[in-house]
Amino acid sequence: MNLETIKSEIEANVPGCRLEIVPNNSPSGQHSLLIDSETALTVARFLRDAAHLRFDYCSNVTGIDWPGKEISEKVKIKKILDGVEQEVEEIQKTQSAGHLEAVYHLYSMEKKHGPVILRMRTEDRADRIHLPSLTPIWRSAEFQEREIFDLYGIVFDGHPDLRRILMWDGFEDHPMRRDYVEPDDYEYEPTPHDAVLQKAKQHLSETGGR
Amino acid sequence: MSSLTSYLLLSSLLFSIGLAGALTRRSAILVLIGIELMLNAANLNFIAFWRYGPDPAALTGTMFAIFSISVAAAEAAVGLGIILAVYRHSKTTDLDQMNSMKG
Amino acid sequence: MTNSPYLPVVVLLLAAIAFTVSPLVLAWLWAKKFSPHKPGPSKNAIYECGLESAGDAWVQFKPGYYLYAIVFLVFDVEAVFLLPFAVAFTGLTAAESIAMLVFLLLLVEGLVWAYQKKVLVWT
Amino acid sequence: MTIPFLILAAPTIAGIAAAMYLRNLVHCILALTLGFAGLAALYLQLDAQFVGFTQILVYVGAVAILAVFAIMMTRSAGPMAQPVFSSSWIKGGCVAGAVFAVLAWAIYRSATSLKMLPPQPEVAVRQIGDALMHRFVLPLEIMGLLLTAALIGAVLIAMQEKPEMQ
Amino acid sequence: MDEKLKVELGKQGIFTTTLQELYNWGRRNSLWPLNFGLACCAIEMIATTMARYDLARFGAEVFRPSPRQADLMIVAGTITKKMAPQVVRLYNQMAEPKYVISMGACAISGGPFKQGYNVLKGIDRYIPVDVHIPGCPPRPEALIDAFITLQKQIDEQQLTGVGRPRHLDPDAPSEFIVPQFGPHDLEPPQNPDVWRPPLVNISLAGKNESGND
Amino acid sequence: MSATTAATAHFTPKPSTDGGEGQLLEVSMGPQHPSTHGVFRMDVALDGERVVKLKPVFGYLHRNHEKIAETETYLGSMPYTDRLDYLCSITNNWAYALAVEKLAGIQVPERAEYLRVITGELTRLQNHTSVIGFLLQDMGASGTPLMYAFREREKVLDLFESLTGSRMMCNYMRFGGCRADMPAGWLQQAQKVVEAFPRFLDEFERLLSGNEILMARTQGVGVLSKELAVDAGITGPMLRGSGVNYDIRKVDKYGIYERFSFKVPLGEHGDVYDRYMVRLLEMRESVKILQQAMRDVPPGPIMDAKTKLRGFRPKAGEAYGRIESPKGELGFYLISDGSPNPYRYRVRPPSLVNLTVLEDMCLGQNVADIVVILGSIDFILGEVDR
Amino acid sequence: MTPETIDRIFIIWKHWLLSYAPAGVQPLFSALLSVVPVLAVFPLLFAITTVLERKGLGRIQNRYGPNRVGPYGFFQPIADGVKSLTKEDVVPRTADQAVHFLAPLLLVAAAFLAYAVLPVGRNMVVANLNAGVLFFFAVGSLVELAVFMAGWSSRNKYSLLGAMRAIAQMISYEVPLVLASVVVIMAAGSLSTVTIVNMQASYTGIWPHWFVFTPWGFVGFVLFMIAATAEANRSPFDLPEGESEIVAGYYIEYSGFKFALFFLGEYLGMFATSGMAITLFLGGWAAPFSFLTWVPSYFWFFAKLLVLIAGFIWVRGTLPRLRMDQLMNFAWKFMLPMTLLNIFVAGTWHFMAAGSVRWLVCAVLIFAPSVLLALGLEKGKKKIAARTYRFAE
Amino acid sequence: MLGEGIVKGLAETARNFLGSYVSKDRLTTVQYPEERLPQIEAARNFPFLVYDGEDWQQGMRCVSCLICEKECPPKCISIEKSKDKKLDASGKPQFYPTVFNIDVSVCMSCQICVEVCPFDAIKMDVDFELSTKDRFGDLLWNKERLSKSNEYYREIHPTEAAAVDAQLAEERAKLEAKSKLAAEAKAAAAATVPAQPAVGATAEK
Repeated sequence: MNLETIKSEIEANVPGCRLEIVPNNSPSGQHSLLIDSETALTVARFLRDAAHLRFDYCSNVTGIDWPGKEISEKVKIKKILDGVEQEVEEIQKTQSAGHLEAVYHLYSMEKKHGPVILRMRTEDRADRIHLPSLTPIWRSAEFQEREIFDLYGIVFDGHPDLRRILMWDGFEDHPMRRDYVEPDDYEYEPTPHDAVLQKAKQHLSETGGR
Repeated sequence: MSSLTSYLLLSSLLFSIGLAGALTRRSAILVLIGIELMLNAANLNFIAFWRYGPDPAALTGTMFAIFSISVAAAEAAVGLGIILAVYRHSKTTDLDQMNSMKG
Repeated sequence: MTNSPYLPVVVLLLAAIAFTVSPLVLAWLWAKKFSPHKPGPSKNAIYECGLESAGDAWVQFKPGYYLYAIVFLVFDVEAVFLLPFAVAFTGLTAAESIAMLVFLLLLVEGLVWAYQKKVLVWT
Repeated sequence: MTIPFLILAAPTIAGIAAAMYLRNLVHCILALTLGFAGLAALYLQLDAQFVGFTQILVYVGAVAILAVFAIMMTRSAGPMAQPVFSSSWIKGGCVAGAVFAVLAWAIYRSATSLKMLPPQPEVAVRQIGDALMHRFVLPLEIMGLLLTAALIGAVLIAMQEKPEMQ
Repeated sequence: MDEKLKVELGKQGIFTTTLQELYNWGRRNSLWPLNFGLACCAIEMIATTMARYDLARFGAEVFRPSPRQADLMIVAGTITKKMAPQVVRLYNQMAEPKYVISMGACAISGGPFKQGYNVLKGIDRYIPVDVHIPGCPPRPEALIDAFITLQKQIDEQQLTGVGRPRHLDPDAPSEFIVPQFGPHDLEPPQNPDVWRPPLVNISLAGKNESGND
Repeated sequence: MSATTAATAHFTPKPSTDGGEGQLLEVSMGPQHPSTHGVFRMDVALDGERVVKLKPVFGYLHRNHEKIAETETYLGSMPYTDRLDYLCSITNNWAYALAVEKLAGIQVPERAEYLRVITGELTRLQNHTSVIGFLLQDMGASGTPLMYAFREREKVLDLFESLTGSRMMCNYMRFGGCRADMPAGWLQQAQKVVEAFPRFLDEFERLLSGNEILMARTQGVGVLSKELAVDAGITGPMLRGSGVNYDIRKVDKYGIYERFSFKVPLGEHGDVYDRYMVRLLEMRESVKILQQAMRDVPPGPIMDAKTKLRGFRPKAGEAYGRIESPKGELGFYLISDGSPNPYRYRVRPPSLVNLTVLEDMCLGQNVADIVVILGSIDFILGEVDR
Repeated sequence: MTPETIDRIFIIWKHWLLSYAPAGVQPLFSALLSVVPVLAVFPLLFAITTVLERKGLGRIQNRYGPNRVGPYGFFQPIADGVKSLTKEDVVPRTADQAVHFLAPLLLVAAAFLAYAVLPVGRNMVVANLNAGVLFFFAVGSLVELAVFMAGWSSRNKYSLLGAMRAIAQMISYEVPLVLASVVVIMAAGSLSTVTIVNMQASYTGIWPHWFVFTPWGFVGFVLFMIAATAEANRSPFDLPEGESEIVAGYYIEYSGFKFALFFLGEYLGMFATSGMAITLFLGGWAAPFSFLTWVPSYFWFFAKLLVLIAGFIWVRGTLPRLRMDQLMNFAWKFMLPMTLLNIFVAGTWHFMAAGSVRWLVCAVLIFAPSVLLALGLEKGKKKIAARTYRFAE
Repeated sequence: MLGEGIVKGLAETARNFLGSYVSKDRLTTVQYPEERLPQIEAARNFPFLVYDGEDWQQGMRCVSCLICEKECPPKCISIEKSKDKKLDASGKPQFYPTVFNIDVSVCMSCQICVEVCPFDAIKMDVDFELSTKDRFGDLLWNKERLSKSNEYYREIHPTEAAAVDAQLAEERAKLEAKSKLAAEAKAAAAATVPAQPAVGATAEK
């Protein structure tokens, strides 16, 4: 089952969808399909229901945090230099907003093939972190999407029961995000080194040795 | 005071307590229990009269008491059943409230 | 009344109560002398699998339980009649026994009715 | 009045009075069982062994349980917020008091005419059984009918009208 | 029981001494654990009660599910912050005398998971622990060893006097703060009455020198 | 088609909660409860003894496995996988090793593959016996089946200990092979255990399978339909108990499973009894696989010589590797950014996904059935909450 | 000493002791002398049984069981007792304190009362009541109340569920329990336990005349024992304390010695019903063979009791627990009809001439419907049966 | 027939009950403090440091390379490297740990430190009777507590230890050969290497 053909089939059947193949350079060769959130449900339903695809089993659903980073790019800009328009290479630094990603691994129990990997991306990490829930298509995503909501903070629209699943209800952070800062519950460390040492030092400096 | 008299007095006391309960309690269940108590008072009378009566060997009092107990048990079953049925409609076992609901 | 056949029963009852109360008294004395009671808000709260108990346990139960109690009561009463009959049975004729059979069958009829109405279904 | 009588009568009356006047219905039932047990003991004292045990079996073992079930099923287990007695409790109390007065007066008046304790009768359960199967055979059958009717009736009333499901 | 203890007991009078011996003997031989497992160690705890190791030999197979009837809480596994209030509450609800065996690395210190944001770094932050048994998970024999250690501890306890155990002291607490769920962490993050982090001067040396030599 | 209609379509309709009669008794079963297998919790509402609401509550054993793994090296995460599903550490190792091997394109030597199959199937044996023991324990059989199950489990654990050094946390596999080769005499010992195993299964079946009480307690209880099972992503014996033929050992043919002849038992009714029986039958199949593997195990190295465990840095990319663990599909999803630590490390836990249908199976059942259904799901909290 | 003297030794002692009492208090003293052994022996038996049960279960489960406390672990119950006695008594704040306190007392007292009519040996009974069997059942019904009190007063959800289950279960099995014993009363013509045992204490050749050796007696015995198991809350009918669902059932909130009292009460109840089964069906204190009559009668009673207890332990070690609805179904749809039928069979037996025809007719009368009923129970709504499985590939 | 399965089950438990009196298979209990299971050779619990010879400080194999500290997944090892060098058992100057702590209350017995140690200096111990009341005092093991002799290692893991010894001997032989070569190459200065203590002798045991 070639991802290219699947992509073109989806494009033929789901009008208006924007798909993109995200290549995977590792030896596993598991490339994935980036879908847009507007047509995600339709695409997913097509993948599940199309008679020769029948991806009826959604195995793994997970979130990934891609924090914003400084991207340095060499850009060629036209500049008027010495009165002459020239192309000059300049290093331009931009702060990307970063995004959160939800990944779905699909298999077919009926046809016994797979996986097809779907990805959805939020637009940034703070405000527009909504994604459509695929739980209406695959029930197996129910708890896993809740977990992503809990740990990453992606809000899945259309999820039947979106609550925190692993942390308690009053918890406010999303601990699996890469910029999560743990609460300072200093533990006497008989063997402090590396990161633990840093933490202990920080605690001691903040609390004045307590 | 003879023994019989004391039993009769006890039974009349029981009867009155039962009656008072049946008349004054708000809870329908306890009203029913009050009635049961009155029946029990009667049973005590049966037994006492049988025991002190002229012919204890005839067993009439005992038999009466047994039948009476059985009837009372049946009555309790039906009575409590009725209370349950009423409760299902009016959601209360409070007689005052039942009355006020009736209008 | 000292020769009453119930005297041993009464003595047994009293002794049994004494038997049960005495260790409790002993335990109370022990607690008084050595190991003090230490009640506390969380210790003396209702146990519910480690969580704080929410809501009252004294709620209204299903009437379904009551139906069993009715059937039980009726058969309990039946036993009351059955026992004297059983005692007298050796002296009875077959015809007289039929009377009890009829009595039993009447109750069995009630039971069968209850089966058919599916009253005796525990949910 | 003998001492044993008083020993038995006191808890009986206490139990039954408590049953009528306690606030918590479950406590009422428990007090009631004490009263019933006391009554049973009184029966025993009156040489009615079978009736006494029957009293325990039926009243303590069955009726009290039935009442407890009824309480559990009508959510009146906890202590109630409303007053215990109905609005017409004064009337009821007066009536009960009057009844007791009349009865006591009547008993007291007629007391003298009664004999003292006759010799102890020989009541084996066997005699009860014989009586039941001979003299009282008709009441027995009627009893059977009554019990069956009570069973069916009580079940019908207590059973919720099941909507014909499925 | 060693000689010193015997002498000391002698001072308390023979009655108290025998009573104390009886008391300790009874408690020691009838330790009913709370039916309570948290994680991996719970499986080894179960294995300990099974045929091969048979904790029942010590009279301890009566795993009571209700804390009221249990004497011993075997904290077998990782205590997460989400679970900690429940553990403390269960401990509180146990009737005195009560003992705690902290089984395995996670229960002692958070173990391999101590870096986690949801893992409590040792149950002794909230409740007093009688025996620690390291291991990940400790073998069933190790748990039995911990059990015997606890029995020895109980044996040495005095009925009266200053050295008496906590549950016999009218002033010692019998229940401890149940932590609440906060927005970022448990509140309080530890119970200062039970446990304070020992202070180390790490800011200077960089590493702790509890060394050797 | 709107999302909401689809959503309601495949969620089972919930029974109304007002009940009409009787008040609901809101009980919290767990986190400390004799039969929630650890610190699982269910918020249950009971109408009499019938369950009208059941909400599973997770997270009481959320140990941040994934977060920790993102700070560990690839090798350092291996012992942590032991503690996921702590009944079957070896299959966890296997799944993780498989994922890393996919990520980095590592070949596994022949002998190591055989060792993996042998230890993996032994793990399946001990998991299934324990699970059935626990199920019976939940059913109230005063410990006897559990004791017998653990009696056998101990034999397998002895094998594990003499092979890997630890009873439970084996930490046995490495990407590129296995950590330790069989010590002398191990294979014979293992063969003895495996040969004796069917006798134990027979004993177990005599004790239980025909037992009327067990049948009455389990047949028709907790029925899981084929459609729902597939939809909810159920895997493992639970799925096959519902009659869906999906065994990753057959589908993916990972490792060397295609060399062995074994069958996949399938249930028909999808109830607790089917799940129980499927596990029993699966054990018999595992014994067959073991016998074949032990017969054929070749000599040779057990580690891929090219793989460097320390300082292992796979190329940037991602991989998802999955195996048929005793509980179902256990998958690891790894993203590498070229550093020594995985950028994203994700466990696809069969236990968590299998619990999706708990509510559907339990609603309307008796409260006593909940624990039986729960026991038949076979979940381990370490894996559910990670 | 002749065997007769050994058999009567307790009675001789009692009379000897009685002779020292002043005449006025002799009845009271006599009653005390017969009560004290009951209060001494049966709690002791309870202690022994707990050890035996734990050790027996251990053996069933391939292990030793308690074996360290005292010789062979036999001091285990003493340690448990000392522990319970010194354990703190926790009563929940919201519980109904008075009822919470009274429940275990009532339970144990009621359990003890039942021993009043059990003849543990020849002429060894506390009170030979005319309506002894009825007394036994009447007192037994008090237990239900005690259990309810315990469960309700704790105000715990699990305990309340347990209490409701316990009452439902006990009332459902009380009817079969009483009706199963009716057959014996029909044959013996008396409600007095002493008379019933005396009737069985004769022999044909070496074989005793126990009621269990008749079709109705055997069926009655089996039914009685099943009902007794349920009354005593023993596995597989231990739903009121069904650990796996409702944690510890109705005594969940009890600690310290009150909890121990519940255990005591339960075991005493088990002994009492077993003792009643022995009295009714197994010849009470009568020796199993005529040539063994020289063995003291009380020995036989306790020997039979221990055999029955061993049976309880064995069953507990084997069977899983039933579900509540199955339990109730079993009571009302199998036990009750069977006991009623058994009464009918016993009547038929009485009116038929002795001989093999009578055996055949009665056996058929009782066994055929039992099979039918069992089948009906098995089928029920859904078919319960062994299954075959298909395999893929 | 109803009850058939139950009877079968009862028979099974009865067989086990009776069997427990005759067969070890049906009475599997090992009465732990007195009886013990045979020590399994590969068993592991917590790490220890191997030293050669008699003196643990002198013979410590650890050269404080810090690899195990870095690789330890739960980060329970803490090492401080010495500033100076000390002669090791083979008389070679090496760095040594001034502090070597293992917090066994954190250790997960994963054996990775053993695997990554290039000097065979850290091995897994089998001792498990470590229960204690003192969390910090008894469960934080320092260098002294951790040091165990090579003899002990041979005792608990004979096969493994033999392999290690052989490998070490081979390495040493190579080294010796090399140094000999170097020494010879250095020509006639003729300072013979002092005889190696202990190790070689004990290896023959």
